[in-house]
Amino acid sequence: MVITPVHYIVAPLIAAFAIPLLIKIHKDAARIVPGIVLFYNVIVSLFLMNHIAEHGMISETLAGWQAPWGINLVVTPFTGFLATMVSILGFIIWLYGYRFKRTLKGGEVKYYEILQMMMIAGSIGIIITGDIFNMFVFIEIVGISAFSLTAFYRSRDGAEAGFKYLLIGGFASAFLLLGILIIYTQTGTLNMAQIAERMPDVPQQMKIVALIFFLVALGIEAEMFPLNGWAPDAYSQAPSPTSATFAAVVSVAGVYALIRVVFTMFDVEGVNNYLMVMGFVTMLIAEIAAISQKDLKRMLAYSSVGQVGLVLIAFGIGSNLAVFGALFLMLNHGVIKSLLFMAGSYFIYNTDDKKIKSLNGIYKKLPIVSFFFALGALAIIGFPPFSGFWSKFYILISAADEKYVFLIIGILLVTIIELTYYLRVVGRIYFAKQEGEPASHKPSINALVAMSSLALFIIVIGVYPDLIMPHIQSAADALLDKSNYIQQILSIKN
Amino acid sequence: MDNNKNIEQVSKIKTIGIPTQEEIKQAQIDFSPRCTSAGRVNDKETQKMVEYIMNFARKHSLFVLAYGTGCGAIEIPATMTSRYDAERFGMRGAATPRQADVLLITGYLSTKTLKRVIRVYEQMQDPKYVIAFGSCTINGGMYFDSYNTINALDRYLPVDVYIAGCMPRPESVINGIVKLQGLIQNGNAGGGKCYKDNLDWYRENQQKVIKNWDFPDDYNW
Amino acid sequence: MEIIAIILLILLVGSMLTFLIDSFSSKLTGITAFLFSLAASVVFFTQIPSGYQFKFQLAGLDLQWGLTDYSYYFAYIIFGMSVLALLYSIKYMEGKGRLGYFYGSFLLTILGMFGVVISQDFVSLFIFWEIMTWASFLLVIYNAYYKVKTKGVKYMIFSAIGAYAMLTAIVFIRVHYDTLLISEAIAKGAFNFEQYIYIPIFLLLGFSIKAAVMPFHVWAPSAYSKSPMSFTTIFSGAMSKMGVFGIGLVFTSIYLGTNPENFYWVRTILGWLGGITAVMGTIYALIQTDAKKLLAYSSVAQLGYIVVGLSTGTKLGIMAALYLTVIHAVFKGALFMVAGAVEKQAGTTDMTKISGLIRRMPWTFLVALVSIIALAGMPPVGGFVGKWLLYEALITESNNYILVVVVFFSSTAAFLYSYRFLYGLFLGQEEKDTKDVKEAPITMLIPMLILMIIAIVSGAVPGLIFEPAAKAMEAIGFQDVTWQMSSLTNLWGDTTNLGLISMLIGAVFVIVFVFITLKGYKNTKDVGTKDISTSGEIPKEWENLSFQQDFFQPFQRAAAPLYSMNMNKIWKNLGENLEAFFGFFRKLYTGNGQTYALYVVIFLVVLLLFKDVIFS
Amino acid sequence: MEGILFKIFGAFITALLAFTVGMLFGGLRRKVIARAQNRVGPPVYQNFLDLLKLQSKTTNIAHGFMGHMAPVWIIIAAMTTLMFIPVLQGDLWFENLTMKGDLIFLLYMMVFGNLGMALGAGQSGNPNSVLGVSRGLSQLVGFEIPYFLAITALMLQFQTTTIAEFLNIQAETGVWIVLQNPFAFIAAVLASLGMFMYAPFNIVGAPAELASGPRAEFGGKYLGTMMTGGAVFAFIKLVLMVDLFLGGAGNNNLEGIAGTAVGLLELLLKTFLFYMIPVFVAIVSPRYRTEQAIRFFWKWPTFFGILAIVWALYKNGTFN
Amino acid sequence: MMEFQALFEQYRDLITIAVYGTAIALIVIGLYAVLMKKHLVKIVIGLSIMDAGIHLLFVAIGYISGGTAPIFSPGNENAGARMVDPVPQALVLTAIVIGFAVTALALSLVIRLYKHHHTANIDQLNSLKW
Repeated sequence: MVITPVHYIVAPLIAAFAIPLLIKIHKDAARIVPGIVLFYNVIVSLFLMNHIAEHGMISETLAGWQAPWGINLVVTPFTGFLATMVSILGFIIWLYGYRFKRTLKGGEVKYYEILQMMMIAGSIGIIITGDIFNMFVFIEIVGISAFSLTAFYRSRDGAEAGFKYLLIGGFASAFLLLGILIIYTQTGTLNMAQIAERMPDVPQQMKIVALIFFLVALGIEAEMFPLNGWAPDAYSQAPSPTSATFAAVVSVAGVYALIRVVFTMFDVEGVNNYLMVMGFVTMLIAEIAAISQKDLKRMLAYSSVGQVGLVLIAFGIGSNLAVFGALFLMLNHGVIKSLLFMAGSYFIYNTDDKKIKSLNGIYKKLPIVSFFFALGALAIIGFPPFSGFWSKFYILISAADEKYVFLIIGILLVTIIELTYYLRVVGRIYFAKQEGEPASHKPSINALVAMSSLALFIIVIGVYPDLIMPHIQSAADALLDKSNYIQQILSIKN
Repeated sequence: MDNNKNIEQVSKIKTIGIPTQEEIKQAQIDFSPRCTSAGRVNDKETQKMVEYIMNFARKHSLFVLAYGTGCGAIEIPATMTSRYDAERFGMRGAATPRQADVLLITGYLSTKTLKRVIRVYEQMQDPKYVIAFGSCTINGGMYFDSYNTINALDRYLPVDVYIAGCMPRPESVINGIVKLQGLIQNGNAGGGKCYKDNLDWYRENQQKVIKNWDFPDDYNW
Repeated sequence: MEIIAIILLILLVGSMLTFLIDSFSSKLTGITAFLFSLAASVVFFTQIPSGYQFKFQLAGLDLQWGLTDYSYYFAYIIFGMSVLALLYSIKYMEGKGRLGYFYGSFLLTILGMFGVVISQDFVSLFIFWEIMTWASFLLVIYNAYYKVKTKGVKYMIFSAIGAYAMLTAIVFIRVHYDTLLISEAIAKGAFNFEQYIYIPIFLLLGFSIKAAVMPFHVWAPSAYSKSPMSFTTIFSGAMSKMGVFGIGLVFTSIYLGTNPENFYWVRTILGWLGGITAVMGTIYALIQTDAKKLLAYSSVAQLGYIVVGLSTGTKLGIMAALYLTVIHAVFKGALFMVAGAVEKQAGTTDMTKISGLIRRMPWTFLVALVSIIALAGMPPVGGFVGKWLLYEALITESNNYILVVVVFFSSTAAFLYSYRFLYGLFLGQEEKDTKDVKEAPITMLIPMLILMIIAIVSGAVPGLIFEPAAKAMEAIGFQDVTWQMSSLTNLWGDTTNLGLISMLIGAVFVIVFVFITLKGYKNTKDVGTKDISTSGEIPKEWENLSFQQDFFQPFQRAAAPLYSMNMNKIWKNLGENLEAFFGFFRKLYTGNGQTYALYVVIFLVVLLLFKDVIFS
Repeated sequence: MEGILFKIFGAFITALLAFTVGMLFGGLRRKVIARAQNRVGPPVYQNFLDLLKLQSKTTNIAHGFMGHMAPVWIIIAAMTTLMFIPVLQGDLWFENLTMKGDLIFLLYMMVFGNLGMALGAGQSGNPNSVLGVSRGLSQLVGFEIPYFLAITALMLQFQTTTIAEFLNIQAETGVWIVLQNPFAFIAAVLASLGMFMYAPFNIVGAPAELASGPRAEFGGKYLGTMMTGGAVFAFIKLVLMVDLFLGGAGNNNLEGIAGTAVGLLELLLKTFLFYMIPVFVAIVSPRYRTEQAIRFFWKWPTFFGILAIVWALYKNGTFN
Repeated sequence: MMEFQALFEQYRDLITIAVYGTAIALIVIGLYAVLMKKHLVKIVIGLSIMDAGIHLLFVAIGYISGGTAPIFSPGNENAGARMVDPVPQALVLTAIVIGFAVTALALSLVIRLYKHHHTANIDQLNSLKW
């Protein structure tokens, strides 16, 4: 095995330290090197996916310590799938932002790039690590990058959003640490597989208290209501590629962490219902908050929160099909919301205003971007024949399998709310009376490539979902097959 | 106050009021009977059978359009209703000129009204007849010296039957209608034809008194 | 390659191509779209045998496409109307912007509609249904919607409610009956209103919304009237019929006679909803002053009749519904085209602004006249056949005696707006501004005239439509559907001989027309509309004495209680209250970081306090 | 071939009969009204004279094509309707196309003429005409409801929609439908008051207010033809009512001409008697406003119509 | 050293309680500061105090009475049984580093906020809401 999971983490770290040096050699190094690293991550992902398809899952231990004691990185079909998705989306977002960053005001490109790269690398770390404390570390890496990026514009609102994010993020880390503390005292280990193995022996009360700390801490990362106060502010104030990253990468990592803890480590009854209810509340509140937003990115942010709520609902249902739907939705949401943020950022760029009001008739200035936005809007609502439809469809079917009639109706009613505000925006873009001067900022070629690749994904998967479905299915299987996971990790000798 | 001036004024009024001999002569020329022979539709002698029947139907089915000017309008209800019952002659009220055969001018006509009357008459369809009520339509009657009332209807529209009186009672009206029926049967009630034939003359007279002339150019039916 | 896929591909390629061609030459777009739809129609009419189907797998689901006689019937309407509408569109849309967008969406809509009728499983049905919906949404908001917020989105929201109701039903069919094939679901009794009653109800809800049934009809008038007219012909003529298609499909199990008594209440409710829709549509149509809006409300009413026909569940009733489906597409298509022609030539369809176009656009008027006669359900034009079938179905075969009176009331009141339309646009005094209006161009006239001829012929020889309709009925479960080429027979054996009626009317027409024309021909004058007997007054050139405002005020006063029930207002209030309610919840996000932190802590405490309740 | 010739001849004869009777009844009405007002009144044949006069007008005005067509519509409607109504039951000449069309068709065909005339009135551009049309159509919605209810009740009670069948039923049972379903009769009579458009429902053509409404711009041959159509229509309405409720005519055992003659006499008697209902109502009535008229029709006649349906269902055995 | 050991043994329970109590008190104080204080700097301080409390708790849990430092040195290979659990200490070290970074970032943000708003009252920093 030439490429191991550790490359995911090592490459960005090396690059992060190397960039300040390389920048002396070439001034564009800060922009190019992260691209190379992210692309390397994509290669690693694809290689690893290929590898596990042949040889089964990989558990790589660091520093020579065996699995329960040392830190290990695990690539199962599930984590591999998410890591692949995150790395590919991260690369596309980098591609999109390649030229974008020239126009950053008040920030310095090299810091931006390093932070962005660290955020993506940290997310991948969250996904592939098999150690609970290591996960905490990666969460903090992502967190610190994210706080900084939120406040990157050094503007009035940016700093405010960053501070809020930081405040809530501080709580998250504190509670996560407390949770880890309790678990550690009870099981005496930090390896997730081993914790899971020893979990039956833990007293019920301690288990639940620990679980609650985890749920709150990771719920903050996963943008669960009422812990998501930071999310709309952070999404809307961060630079647009970062917003896309939040939606496509960070929230995926957050949800992953929550799911990994809930599904693998604990075996508490009722947590499924908890996820379902909180997911639904999250979705509902987020969507009804989104409907009257006046700020485009803030609207998209609430929409992201809503989608995460739907993901949580699906995980809460917990059946194989539901998990399948949830993973599919995470993928779709990552792709589509990235596309929406990318397109939206060009709108904002051209209007110098984040208000939805000022999008009137903008399609004449930016026909292609508008098209992408409309496509994204239709896809995220779940219109066939776009990819968003299939994930929603499978989630609904899985809910129906469990006879959750009202849940289905609730989801669909919330979708109608979602549809309303998205179509209002699309309507404005295409059909409102246009004001103002002609386009000043046409989308650059790399941005177009990034966006069209995402759009292509939406359409192709929408028309022919079989391309991706086997991978998601095996990912879902891997997630649900807990005993296999434990066994494999504890028995793998490196 | 100067007596002379007063007398002068009075005499001036007089000269306006009472027509001089010359004026009367001129009026007689204007009154020239345009429609006695030229207006004939068909003589009784030359009538064919079809025409006879048609005239019979026409005379017994007179749809009247009562142009209620002046005091004569009040006589029409009496004529039509139970006491005098003109319906037994086949008379019947018509609401619009399109359906009407007979135009009843029931009294004096101001120049403003004349315009409407002409319009209404022209919208009626041939054969059409005009019955003029009372002295006012013959010679102006008590309005003979009014500045805005026409004196002789005959100058502006072809009148088939005049009914004298001020106002004529329903008996006279019925008498006039019977007269008209006779004229129709004999083929002598040719007002419409006369009007068409002498349109220029009528137009000239009409345009003399009607100031804001805005009729369509052609007499198109 | 499968022939259905080829047709879909033609439409898809056409859609993209027109979209692209627009950037080179906007004039070619219309012709391209027309040619592509023609090609698809030709392939469809010549290549596809009835009963054709093919199966494939997608996303782990067994899908099946094909054509039964039933779907074939609707496909006729779709392709026939599409070709005519696109031909009409070439000139109608000339000079407007964004033609590529318009025609691209147009072809996509056709694709969606065709997809709906060929789908033999629920997933493809839903997919095509949604394609149809959003493609048509793009067209509804085409006409530079400055009020997207209220109008176009209203259509979309209602469509979405319908679509999601359908989706719910589909999901449950999958779960309870473990199938996604429509025929299998029917065979397993999924629509039986017995065990899982919400399945057929949700499906009916979905389809009824597309068919604009009360109380979900409020999207229809504005959507119909605000779209470009060439699209509205399809919208009201073919697309709203997809709802009818679906309702028929759901009712198949009734028609199969598995247990008709059980469905009595469903049919009664639906029938009454249809009847009330017809009444509401009609009474609102007759107070409109915009011709397009009038026609839009009229469409709502006509769809109400169709739903009534479907709900009877008897042979004549279904025949009535299917016949009305076609004939409504024909005459309403023609009428929308007329409205479009007037809009194009005279600039507006506001009846208070134009009048007396008959001398300017005689051919258009002729089409309008015949279509209006059909709309009013007068013999000898096709509309009468539909009305006859409907009444006879209700009286002789169904037990809805009061419903028939409701329907009759609606169709009698339809005379009012029928007249209003003709009078408002074509009759009355000539407006000074419309003196220079020209007759519509030939490519717009041809489709209109074709539709007019269909309307006339179908009045005399309705068997031409009965034949496929009877086949379609057999496909959804009726047996031994009888029909005659040119006469109508009800259950009690009473006949109405349409051929004879048409001949008689024709003969009398010729005789009286010749008589009245030749009699006194020389003395007959044709005069203008200013030459009227208005108490001796002469209307001025600038005066328009046409009576256009509050046209049916006496009726309005008499039927005031009916007008007080305004569904639109109810929905609007609901929407506004909901938004206000949402606004309240939105306030949870106070913007204060400390509050958010407090939320976190409170949430934690709550979880800890109720941990035994939540996590057992 | 011979059959067709007979049919054509029969149609001609029927039309002539309808025209004559209709015109005469019109004259009679005028006479009756005159007598009621203590007048002499016009002669009974007055309407013929009026018609002749109108047809002999030497100039005629049409306002465009629809104006020209308006009388044609009316005659079409009148003749077509007439052909499908059994004037004399089972008579060779007066039966016409009775079995080829049913009541629903007749209901629609009877409105056809009004709509055609309304179009002609519309094209004239006269506001009074259109105002009349507006009122007329509104009123139409009023009286059609009870009328349709009554007819529906009959259809339900006797399980047929053909008029000839109604005649047969009455002949077989020997009881007129007026006795078998009196409520339907009441509803139909009240509705027919509106159909005849005599007072109190004559606001449509109110002469002083609307200048005779829809007819305002018609004169000469057009008005004459319209009068003809109106006369035939009056006859049609009467015959329809007589056929439906009063047992029709021609149901005798006499053969040949004698049978026809007796039948015709019976028909004339019955229709005249029925005709007197609206006429007498008209004599003593003032005039309703349109909305009053509509509300009237939607109240009592509709109530009786619904009662008729309930009665029909009761008789029909639906409630058993 | 030995004296200290003995002293510790003597007041062992008391000290344990004191340590745990201190840790929890620190957490509560931190929470109070974060939730109730309006000044940004005080909030950041509160966050740090809370972190410190958690770290203290962590270390306290890892401590074994009479344990030695968790170092394997030559000649002391069997010390594993009497060693203090090394893992919490390692974790706390990491966490302290992270907390340091967060605090630094927070303070820089506070400075930025103060520049823009001319106030450090968190109640006035709510231009992003709803």
